[in-house]
Amino acid sequence: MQLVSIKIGFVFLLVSLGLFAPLVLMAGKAKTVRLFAISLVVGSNIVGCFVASQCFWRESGAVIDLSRFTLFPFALGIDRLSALFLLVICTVAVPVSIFALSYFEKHYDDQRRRWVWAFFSLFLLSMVIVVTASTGFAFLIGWELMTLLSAGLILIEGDSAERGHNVFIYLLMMHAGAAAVIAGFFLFLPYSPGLDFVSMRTASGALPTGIRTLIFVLAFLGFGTKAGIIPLHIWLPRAHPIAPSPVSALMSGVMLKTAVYGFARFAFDLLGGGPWWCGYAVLSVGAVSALLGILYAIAENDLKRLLAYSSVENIGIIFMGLGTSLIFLAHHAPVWAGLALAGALLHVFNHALFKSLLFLGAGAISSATHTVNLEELGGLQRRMPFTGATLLVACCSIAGLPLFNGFVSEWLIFRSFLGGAVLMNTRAPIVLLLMVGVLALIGGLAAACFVKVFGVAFLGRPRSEAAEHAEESPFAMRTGLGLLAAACLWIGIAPGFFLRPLVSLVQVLVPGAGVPQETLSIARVIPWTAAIILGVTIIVALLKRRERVVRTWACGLPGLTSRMQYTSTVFSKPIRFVFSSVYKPDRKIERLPEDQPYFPVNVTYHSVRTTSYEKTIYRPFVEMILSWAHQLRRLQTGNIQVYLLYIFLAIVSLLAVLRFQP
Amino acid sequence: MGLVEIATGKVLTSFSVFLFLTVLLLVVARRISTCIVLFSAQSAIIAAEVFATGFQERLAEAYVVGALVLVIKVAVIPRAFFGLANRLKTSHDVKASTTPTQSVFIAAAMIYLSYAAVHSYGQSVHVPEDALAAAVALILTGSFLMVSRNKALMQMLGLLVLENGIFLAALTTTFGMPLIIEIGVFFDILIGLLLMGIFTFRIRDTFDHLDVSKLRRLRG
Amino acid sequence: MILLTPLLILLAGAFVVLGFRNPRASTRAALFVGGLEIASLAVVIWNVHERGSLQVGHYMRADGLSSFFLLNIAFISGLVLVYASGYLRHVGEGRFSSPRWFYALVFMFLFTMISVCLSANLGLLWIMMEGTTLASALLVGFYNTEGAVEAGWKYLIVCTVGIAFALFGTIVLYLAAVKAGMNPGAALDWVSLMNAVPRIGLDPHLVKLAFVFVIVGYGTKIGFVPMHSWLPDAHAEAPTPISALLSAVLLNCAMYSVMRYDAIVSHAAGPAFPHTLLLIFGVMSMVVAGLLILVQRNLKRMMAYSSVEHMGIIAIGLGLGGPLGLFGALLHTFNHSVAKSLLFFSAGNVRHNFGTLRMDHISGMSRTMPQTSAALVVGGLAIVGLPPFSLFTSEFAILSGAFTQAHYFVATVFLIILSVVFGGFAYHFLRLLTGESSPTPVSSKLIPSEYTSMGIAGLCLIFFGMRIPHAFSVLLREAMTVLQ
Amino acid sequence: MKFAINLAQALILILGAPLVRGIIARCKAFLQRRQGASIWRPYSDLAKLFRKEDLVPSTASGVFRVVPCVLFGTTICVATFVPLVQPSALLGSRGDFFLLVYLLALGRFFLSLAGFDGGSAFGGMGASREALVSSLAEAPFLLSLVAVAVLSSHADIAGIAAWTLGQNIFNISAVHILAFTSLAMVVIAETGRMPVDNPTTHLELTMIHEGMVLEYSGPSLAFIEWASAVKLHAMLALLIALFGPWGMATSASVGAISVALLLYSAKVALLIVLLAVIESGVAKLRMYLVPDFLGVASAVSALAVIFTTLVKR
Repeated sequence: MQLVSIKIGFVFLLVSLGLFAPLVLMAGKAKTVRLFAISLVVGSNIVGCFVASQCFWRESGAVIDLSRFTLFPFALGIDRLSALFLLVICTVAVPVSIFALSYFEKHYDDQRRRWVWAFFSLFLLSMVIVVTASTGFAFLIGWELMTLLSAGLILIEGDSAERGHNVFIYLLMMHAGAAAVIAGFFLFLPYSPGLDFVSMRTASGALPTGIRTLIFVLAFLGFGTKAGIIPLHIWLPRAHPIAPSPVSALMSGVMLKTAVYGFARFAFDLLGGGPWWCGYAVLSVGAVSALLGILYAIAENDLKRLLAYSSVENIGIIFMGLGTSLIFLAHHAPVWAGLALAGALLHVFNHALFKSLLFLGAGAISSATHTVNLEELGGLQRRMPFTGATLLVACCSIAGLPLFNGFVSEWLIFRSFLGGAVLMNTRAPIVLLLMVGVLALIGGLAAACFVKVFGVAFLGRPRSEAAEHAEESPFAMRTGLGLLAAACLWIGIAPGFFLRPLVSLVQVLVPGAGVPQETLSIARVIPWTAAIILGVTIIVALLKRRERVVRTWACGLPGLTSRMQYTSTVFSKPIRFVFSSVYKPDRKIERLPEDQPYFPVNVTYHSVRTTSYEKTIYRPFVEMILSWAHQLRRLQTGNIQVYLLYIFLAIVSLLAVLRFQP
Repeated sequence: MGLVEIATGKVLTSFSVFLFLTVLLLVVARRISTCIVLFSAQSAIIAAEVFATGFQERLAEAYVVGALVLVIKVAVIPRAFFGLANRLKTSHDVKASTTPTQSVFIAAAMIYLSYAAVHSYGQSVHVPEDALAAAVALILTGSFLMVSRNKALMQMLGLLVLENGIFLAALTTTFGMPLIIEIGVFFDILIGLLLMGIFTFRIRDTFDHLDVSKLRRLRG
Repeated sequence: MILLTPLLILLAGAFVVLGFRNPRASTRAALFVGGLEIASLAVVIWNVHERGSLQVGHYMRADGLSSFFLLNIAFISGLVLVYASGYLRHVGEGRFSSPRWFYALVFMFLFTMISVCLSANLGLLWIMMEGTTLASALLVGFYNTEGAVEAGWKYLIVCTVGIAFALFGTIVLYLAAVKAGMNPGAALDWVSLMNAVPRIGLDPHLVKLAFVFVIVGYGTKIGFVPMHSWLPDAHAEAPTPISALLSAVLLNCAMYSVMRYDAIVSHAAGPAFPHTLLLIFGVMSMVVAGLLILVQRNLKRMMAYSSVEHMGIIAIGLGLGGPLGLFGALLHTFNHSVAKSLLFFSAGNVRHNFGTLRMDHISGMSRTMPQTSAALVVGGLAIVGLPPFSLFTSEFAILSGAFTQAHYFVATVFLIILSVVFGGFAYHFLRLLTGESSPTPVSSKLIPSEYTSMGIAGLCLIFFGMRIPHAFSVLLREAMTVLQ
Repeated sequence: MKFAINLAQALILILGAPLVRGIIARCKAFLQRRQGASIWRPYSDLAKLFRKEDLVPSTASGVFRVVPCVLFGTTICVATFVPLVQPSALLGSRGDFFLLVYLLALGRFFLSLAGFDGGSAFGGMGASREALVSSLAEAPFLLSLVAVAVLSSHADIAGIAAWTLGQNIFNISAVHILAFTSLAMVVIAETGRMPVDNPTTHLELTMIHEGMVLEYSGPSLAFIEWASAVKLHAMLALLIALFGPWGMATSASVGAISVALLLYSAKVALLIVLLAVIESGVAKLRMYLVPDFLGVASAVSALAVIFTTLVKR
């Protein structure tokens, strides 16, 4: 009975996202029709939430097999892992679409709005397909569609030349990654009868080591490209900022997670752990991505680019967790492997929540002030208090502070690092224990980064006219933001509710992982901490009574202006100074007028990062390929006699081969 | 034994020598008209060979084929070529990109090559070796003419020589293919030449020269 | 007799169309003839499906494989005729270059191609292949511009020379057959060859020799690297409908003849040799064409090179053999022709509106010609093999074949080149679609003929990407049984 | 009983904090040949501030108002994690020291925001410097804790304290020394003492903590000051619990407790003197030398961790 209901709900989700909503949108021009379609999208996602939580909390999967209709086996199924990621998608999709309701109304004319909603719904569908696919064919279709539809959504926003170029880089990287993924799938073929996950899982035992390693590496590279690990991340800060905010929320919050899903599916479910060194590789790549990601993020002034880079950081943290889990797996310590995996997967969910919240917040800011450049914001907290409050929650969560969800997952990962101590007399403990320091550094930098974000954007004095006259965002937007913020707080304060099913998922993925006590201990202590802090805070707040509003103290001078505040650039200056080897900044200071340097009227300061992966890695590679192409081009001399010569040479050489062939 | 038998015998033993002669002359020839004459001579030799074979093997359709060769390749095509050359009013120089001496050496090399090639396959196919060699030599020469002569007309001629070679090969290895096919092939060649004629006019009209090595607008 | 009807209709049609001096009238006549044509082809296909194979005399024969290619011809020629009916509205009256001549030549062209698929005799096959060159040469040079004439001449000469080698190959095979003791009459009839091969062993050495000449000869027509030189010129300079016909039908017909020979040779001398050759040519074509796509400046030239690349893909499918490889190859011939004709149609509109095909002179199309850009996007996505379009499935099949047989090198090259090609197309198309719109086009709206043909092609692409209709897959199976 | 003691020691930690401050000030005064204020001075300061009214800058938003409360709350919560007279604490579980470190971070996060909310130049400056120091200080902080944790194979502060209690005071390993050094350096940075920050100056070139709280006054300022005092005290207590817990009460008997209490105050006094000496002895570092200071701390703590893995093997 329950199974049936789940199946029905799942079908409803697929059909309404894939068929009804787009058709209705394309069909009717009227506002009511559009609203109906949108409510269909929201409703189906709510249904999806129920389906996913059913399958996540109490193991009960649903399978939809369409192989009769398709050329190659195409089946969708929900097991616990899929359920988690389906939950991620639907949970984020609901508030995002509610937010988008008023965002798209505001930003697009009628026709474009219809298109954007249609693509939006299809984009959601493609992601659902990816995480529920149970055959390679289905997975790859969803995978490619996901890329294409997101690119389409970016291009609906506008079609300037440099936007086109960014989309090009996005698509190219994605396609290269997809090629790696495809190879990863197909390498199973000689050993498994088909590309459905069941037979792949059974075949994985028979794989020779070389192939096994190859598959693992390909999966890591392919999914890593999608996830945006450094140095495969170059598309990410280009593509995410230029998408419309709800879409970038989905891309950063959810789409990246599908890559994590793919990697988890391959590394843990299908392969059941890779060679001994793979864990270290994943861990170190993750650490590098996280550290560099957050450092680049701090240096950014464009809010959405900053958020994109912080996505790189969080993906790095997730991969650190996965890598740790793989290390423990390789050393046969399943309990700790389970803990690390739980941390990584929980961080997937948390990052989905607060990153989409942040991007939606950026959207709210941009629709209130028409800019996301931190240098032009400020003082928004008094003008849009609710948005500010939700964003404050998001900033605390992403900085990994206690009482917010980010902390719980980072704590689990910390804890699993500490667990490395059980692997004495291997090479693991030093690496893992020192990783505690690395993760701590990352956490500290993240905190600094988001102090900057919230402090500069929302506090102090407005730095521009637009920020001066900003107004609180409309109801729909506030609803979306509020829901996400509530979710962040909930997991942050009462993680136990979510941790239990997660633990049982981990037990599926990592055979022999008992219930790690740590997960329960954190679940026990966090609520108490919360109680104490909130209690004290409230008491104190009640104690403080009288207050008088005065001008900010200006050293006795006549009044401060917004120009005198610390800007985003200056805030990050000390950190940029300390880590200047990462940025290799190219600083420029111009004093105007030129002739009297000691009494400048106007001083401008530029500092640009000169380290660029495009220049150092990608450009030379592309140049090489293009130069080959040009060489070949020269062979196509317009001279017909040369062409004839080619034919004769082909004949002669083949004859020679034939003659001297054994 | 009658005179005819002797003649056929002579033809069958000696025609390949004549063919090699034509080949050598073709590659050194400076004027298009010479080449045309040589071509028709070559075709005549082949026709004779066809008749001889037909007589020897008592093949009725061989005579038909021979007649076709005689009519089309010895008479019609050369005449058409002369007509074309006059209508186009181009210089009679073949515009060779190799000097006569080089050409002779290359041709000699190719004759040797053809013998080598035939020798390798010859024993598997039980046919008069020099005949097959001559055929291959014709193919190679045709290719050489097409590659090294810049005049459109010469390319057509080279194509014909090449085709002659293929025809000869077919003839010597298997006594010609089924008649219909042979006829179809001839038909194709005629149409092809016709079209090439049309194109030479178009080239002349659009570029006012016939030097195909200068047709290099489309490249890359 | 059923077999002859399409041919007769075409011959008659050619002369009838020549009769109409008035462009509009000739167009209508042409459409009518085309309709009849397609109908008769459908009858043929149906009968083949019913009886397994049809034979007329010694020289005409149709079986599963030919009917599969006939279907291809029928579909594409229909699209092309519809598109051309609108496309030729600006062509004036000139010697050999007027609508009526256009249609007459197109019909002759179709005549030759159909008879390629219908001929039971390898000699006749050769004659008809040469005929395709002759019939299409004037069409390639249709515009009579410098480029057209040059392209036409190169097309004519290069293809004739190549085909000549194919003739030599045919003769060698004939020789081998005769030597093995078949009677000369049947020695070129490839059905009797196929049947005879197991009984009388052909000399494998000669057979291989024959295959070398044949694959180079017909490979010239297919556009295998390095014999592909004529292809970009011809495709770029010919009128758009002809480019579509060339790349969507002609190449397939040439591929068809190679398939026939491949089957025979595999029977006679084992599949190893011909399949290796096919793989080599396939990989070479893919690599060279894939790289050249990156540096093209002319839209249609780029598409021509992509045709070369796709022929390479099909060749790889054939070379891999096996159910998956063959299936993928055959399916890919069809999918590729649909996608490529759609692309060429949109290229034709681009040329109409901007008067040029230089991609660096065009930008911001998405705003000025939305429908055409939509078609370009669909065709482009399809041609680079992305879902949900049909080429994804066929390439998926070929790749699975490659991996199942553990041809890792081929598979790797395949994947890499697909990425390179994707990069090329994405780069060029995004440059075309985005950015400042270039000077206002003549007419941005599509006329009915255009959007019918393009719409049908696009829908077909998507539909075949979703699922393959039963009838079609039946035909496919029959074609495969012929080859195995 | 146990619970009561835990509660008691938390209260001691909180209420005794200003006294610690007073004593430090007094010692410094002594070392600088000044006759300083009474050691009870901080209490009277707090009382005075509580009686005043809050002055809130015009640009300030709600954040500015809630920050003192949150800061105080988190600091109190931190205090409940630290064992004082017996090896157990009010709150605490496996891996609680991660929680402790991040609770401090939480308070700091809000304080930095408050610095921005004033809308003056100083607040931002303080926040930015605080961001630098804290982000660099977290790594050595956790690493040194991890070192002792691994050494004692306990993952909670109380457990570590209990284990250390069981060891002989004379065979403490090199790990202890390294970890202690780095943790002490971190404590100095965390609590904004010399040579990282000068708590007594308001010179804009040097101030970090004071820059952020510049706009505060009245009760808010009182809570902030108190919170920072508690933080300092908790840090000292943490040092003691981890590295010198000997003398803690293992049984809940009155005698043991009182002994433990005395010993504890002695240890605190020792640390205070040490701190005072350092503060009067060294000059404040230049802003951009602070990273090096913390770099040294990180290196030392990393060494400690590496040694641990060797020792345990």
